[in-house]
Amino acid sequence: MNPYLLMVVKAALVTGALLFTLLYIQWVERKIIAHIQCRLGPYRVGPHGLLQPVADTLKLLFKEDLLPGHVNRFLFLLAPVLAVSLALISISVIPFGPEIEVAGVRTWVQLADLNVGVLFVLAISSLTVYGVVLAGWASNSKYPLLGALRSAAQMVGYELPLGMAVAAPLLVSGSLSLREIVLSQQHYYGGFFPAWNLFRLPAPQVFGFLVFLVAAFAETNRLPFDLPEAENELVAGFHTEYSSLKFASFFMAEYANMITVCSMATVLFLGGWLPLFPAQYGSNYAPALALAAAGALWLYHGLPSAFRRDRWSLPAAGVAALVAAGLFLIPAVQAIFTPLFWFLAKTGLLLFTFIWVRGTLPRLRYDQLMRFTWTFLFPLGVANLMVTGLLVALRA
Amino acid sequence: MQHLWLIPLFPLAGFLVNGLMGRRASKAFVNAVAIGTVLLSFLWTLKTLAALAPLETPHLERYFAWIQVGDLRIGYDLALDRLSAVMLLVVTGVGLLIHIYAIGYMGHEGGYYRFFAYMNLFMFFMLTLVLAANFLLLFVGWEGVGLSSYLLIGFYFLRHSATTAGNKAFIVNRIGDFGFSLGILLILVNFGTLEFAEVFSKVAAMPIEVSAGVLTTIALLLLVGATGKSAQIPLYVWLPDAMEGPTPVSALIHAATMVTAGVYMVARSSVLYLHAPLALDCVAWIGVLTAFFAATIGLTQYDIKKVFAYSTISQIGYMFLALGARAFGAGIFHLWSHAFFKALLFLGAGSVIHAVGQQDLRYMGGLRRHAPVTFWTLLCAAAAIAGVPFTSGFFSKDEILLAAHHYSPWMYWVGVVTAAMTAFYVFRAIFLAFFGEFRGEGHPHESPPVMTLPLIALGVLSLVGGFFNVARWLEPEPTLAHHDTALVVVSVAAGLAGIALAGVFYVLRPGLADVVAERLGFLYRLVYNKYFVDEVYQALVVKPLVGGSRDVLWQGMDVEVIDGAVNGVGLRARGLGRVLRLLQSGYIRSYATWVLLGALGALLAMSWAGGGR
Amino acid sequence: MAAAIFLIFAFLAVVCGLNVVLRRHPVSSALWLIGVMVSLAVLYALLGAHFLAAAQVIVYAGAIMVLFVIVIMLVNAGAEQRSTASRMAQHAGLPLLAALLGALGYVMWRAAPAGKVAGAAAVGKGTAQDIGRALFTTYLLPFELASILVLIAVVGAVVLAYKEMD
Amino acid sequence: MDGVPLTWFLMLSAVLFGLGVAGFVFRRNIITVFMSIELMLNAVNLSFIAFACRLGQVDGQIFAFFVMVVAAAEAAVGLAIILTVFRNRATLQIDELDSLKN
Repeated sequence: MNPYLLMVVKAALVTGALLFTLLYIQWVERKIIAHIQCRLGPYRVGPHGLLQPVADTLKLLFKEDLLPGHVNRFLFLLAPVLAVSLALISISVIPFGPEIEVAGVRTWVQLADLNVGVLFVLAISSLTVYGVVLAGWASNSKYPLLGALRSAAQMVGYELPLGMAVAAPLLVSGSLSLREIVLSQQHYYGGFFPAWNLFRLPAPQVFGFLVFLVAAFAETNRLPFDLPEAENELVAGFHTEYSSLKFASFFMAEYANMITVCSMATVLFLGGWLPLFPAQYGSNYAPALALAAAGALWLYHGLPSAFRRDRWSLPAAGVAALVAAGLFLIPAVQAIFTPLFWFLAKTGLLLFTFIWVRGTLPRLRYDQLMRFTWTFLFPLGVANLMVTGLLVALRA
Repeated sequence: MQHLWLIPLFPLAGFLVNGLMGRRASKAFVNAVAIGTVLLSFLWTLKTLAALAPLETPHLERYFAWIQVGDLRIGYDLALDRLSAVMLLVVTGVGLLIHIYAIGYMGHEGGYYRFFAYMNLFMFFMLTLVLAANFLLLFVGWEGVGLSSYLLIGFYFLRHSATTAGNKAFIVNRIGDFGFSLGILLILVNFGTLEFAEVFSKVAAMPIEVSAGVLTTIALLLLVGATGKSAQIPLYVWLPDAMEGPTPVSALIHAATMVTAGVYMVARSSVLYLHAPLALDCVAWIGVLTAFFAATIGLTQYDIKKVFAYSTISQIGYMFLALGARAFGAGIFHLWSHAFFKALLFLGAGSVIHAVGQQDLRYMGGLRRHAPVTFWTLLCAAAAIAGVPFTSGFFSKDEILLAAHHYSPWMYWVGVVTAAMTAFYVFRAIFLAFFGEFRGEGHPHESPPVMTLPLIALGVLSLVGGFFNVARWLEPEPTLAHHDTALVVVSVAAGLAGIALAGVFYVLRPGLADVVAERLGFLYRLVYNKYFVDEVYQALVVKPLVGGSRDVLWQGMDVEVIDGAVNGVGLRARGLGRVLRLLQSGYIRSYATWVLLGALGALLAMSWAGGGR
Repeated sequence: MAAAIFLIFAFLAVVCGLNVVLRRHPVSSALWLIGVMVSLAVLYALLGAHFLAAAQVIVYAGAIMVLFVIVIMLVNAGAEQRSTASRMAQHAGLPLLAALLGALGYVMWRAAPAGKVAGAAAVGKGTAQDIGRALFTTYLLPFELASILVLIAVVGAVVLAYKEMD
Repeated sequence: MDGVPLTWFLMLSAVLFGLGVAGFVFRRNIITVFMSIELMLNAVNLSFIAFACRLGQVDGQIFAFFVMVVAAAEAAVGLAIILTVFRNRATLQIDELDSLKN
């Protein structure tokens, strides 16, 4: 098969999946937040509000595209493009799965494997600050400017602990290629305990993982670090002046960044697509089991549901889940999708954590935010890196 | 490898610690550092000597190249042979005792830490001097001890006389050092090396007709340095004034160790001197004259430290006499015993001064009862210097006088007369200080044990030090085969006569001395005023020099020519600057353009010179 | 392929560089400069220096230029005004620049007459391992000195900018 | 890389360097001038890396690395200086900062 064609197909698949996820993660977030706050969340558009993202997208598309008169037009337009494209680029080096064979074509479930993949992701993430900063500055208005300045300081400040946290598992794995990093975590201690970098000897990266996660919250401007768009003090921060599709772009960029950092965390600390326990304990059947359980649950809840609409939508979902579970029992499907399942499960868990934290924690004050990174997170990251380096050097 | 470098290093460390941190440290700390480092040096010396015994061949250790120019390599190399072993024992051993003594003597002085830092610095340089394996390193030590001597003479820097004395010592030494450095340069030019072993082997290999002129010049120039450092005629004038320093300094530097550096240097260069007989004759002449004249001056002085200072000059004259008489071993032997009894004399004098707060012998007296330990130990030292049989001074002086007689009989007789005078003035001082009635004010008291214990140790050494025959150790085959008993009896008798005369003048018939002095009249005044040498120097050397400097060098040369040239250059530079200032527009972009021009020039120069290929 | 990539990104770099110099507003200049840097990063990768390509983006574009942009925003720099205070630069600048470029071209033309292809031997030299090995063995001392330099720069920058917090 | 002559890289480097020089000499905003310096540094880095590639050595890349480090330090201090200047003089015009003349 023509390698370029293969690349195009893969790119299309990944982009499609990513866009779909971006569309629906907002729905998931709203639902989870709603349930944390004892609400129902979107419920009107489609079953369980499932069509809400589509409706939102349409709304944003058809709103009037305002271009305020006092802005720097070029930069004002450039900023959202920059933000969203940078957010999407990083995905290209993330390995979602191992080498698979589909219809006689062997390929990696990854768009591109750079031998400096980690550095590539870091480089791209270091550029994302421009989207925010330019947006704030080009708006030529005080709230966006303040938001942009805050954002720049915050992102620069948190990029350092992020870099430190990323460097430590690199030492443990001994490679800069994301694929190699995952492959290096392949074995199990005692035959069942995963040798993910989170647990891996000689230097378990527990602190590194925590530092990475906290810094990632800040890098993606998520609560409790969403100072740049703190609505009760800065209106909407750097994107106050933006509307319609340009506004949606920033929104999308934020979620894309979230997905990127969660994927990175999965690859760097949680063993990427590798299962939690080895195949001889039946890890290949875990997806089927999980889907079957979900299907059973939906059937159980859906059939006697109080809501009329649920009485058919939930069972339908349940049946679909059961069918998917059945598909997962086919060896060919299993071979391709089981790693993907594990990857998505881990990333999904992390994304859930992001949303969960947003629903739980209040926003920090700005000085607290800066002091936290410079006096606690960064030193912790450096200490973690040095201890890791020492332990790795001692073992070598 | 015996790590000889550790020996000088310890005092250097002590100097650094005390010098840098001593101001805030407690006295106990300063003591511990100062004494401890010297003690370590002493112990390391003993250990090294024990390891290298019997040290029949020199032991050389090379550390690193200090100067490397073309073929010339001057290393930081240390060497140890029997000669330097004797010096090492004297310097570290006597130095240690004097350091201990100084705890008590300096206990109430200001600048305590400074004193000990300087003392340690002196020890470092002295040990470098002694251990050096080449002339340049020796010169480093030589200059270094001069520096520390200057610092310590001027220790009481608030006293004008002390700073003047320090300057005098430094400047007079400079004259000697000038000659010394010329000598070293001549060695370098003629032999292409400064290493002792190489120089001496080349000297020995030199044919006599070539060597005579060159070697005599070198030896005489080195001798100039030696006379300066060892206070010999004509450069001895600084030593009496150097007594302005604290007494332990006088004992350590101006009696036991530093002033004998000249003797050590000549003995070290013995090969060179043996090939320059004329220079060696000069050494003998200088020695005998110095010994005699300094002894005569010592007869009349009333300041106890001055008496001993002239005695030191006189005794070093003896050593020079021995060197000149080709008896190098005897010279070093006398250096060895002299270190003990002269250090003891000074320390005892210090103890006396400590007791009465006074240096003038006329205001002492009767101290025998008040300070018995001081008295008895001083008596030991006096006996040793007077050559009372079987004390250390007896053996070494005996060796010297025998050698002198062999070399030139009249020098022997001068030596005997000097010995009599030596006995006289030392016992004069003893009798004036310890016998009769106390003539001063206040209540004299004995010194604390920390001072008396070193006195006792040195007293014992003064008595028995002569039984270790350094001369035989250094020169296993004696040059003098026969041992003339008659000569020994004569010299001992002269010494005892001097003691007896002193006893008659100052104990049995007090007042007789004044009568004699009056009778002698002019002669007495001449000697009492030290032959007016200082005044003569002042008139003949200092005045013309200062006047000439002021009128010719300062007003003429410096102000007119040099300042004129310098100011002229400055004026031209200002004029040029006034023009070039126009470049300094303050505009960064202009500067950038200039840089651009420069870069272009550099690029063109490079490509013109063939770069880029 | 390589030649095409080179031409594309060289063209981009020159265009961006021209804009850096020609744009009147500092922010625009800064953004175009980022363009230059990213193009150069691609060229570095083309030369096999992958690590430096990443470092170029992280350090230059991600750190240094962010600083520039922030400072431009802090001082709210507007478009620059023309001034002709420096006559030297005004009159001699352009000829000198032309001469410099000419000299550079001449030297290059003499040094590499024609057709010498940048060596293929280089591929694989430039991974993080290679750089790291060289940095921590041959260039250890400069590396440590550089770290001290950076520390000094941090302290210096804080001292210089501290007044703002009074 | 195969097919791309070293000279091309050097030409590009020279052109970018020239642009940097031009910016330095002709621009009036001190920040832009500063950025022009960065442009020159980048141009030189390109030469270094091209030579490193041509010679098959890693040393040139190390030089470029150090240039980056120095540039980072320089930017931090330089921008702090610019901020201070701006606070004191309220201008960024390079021609107005001429008190160091005569």
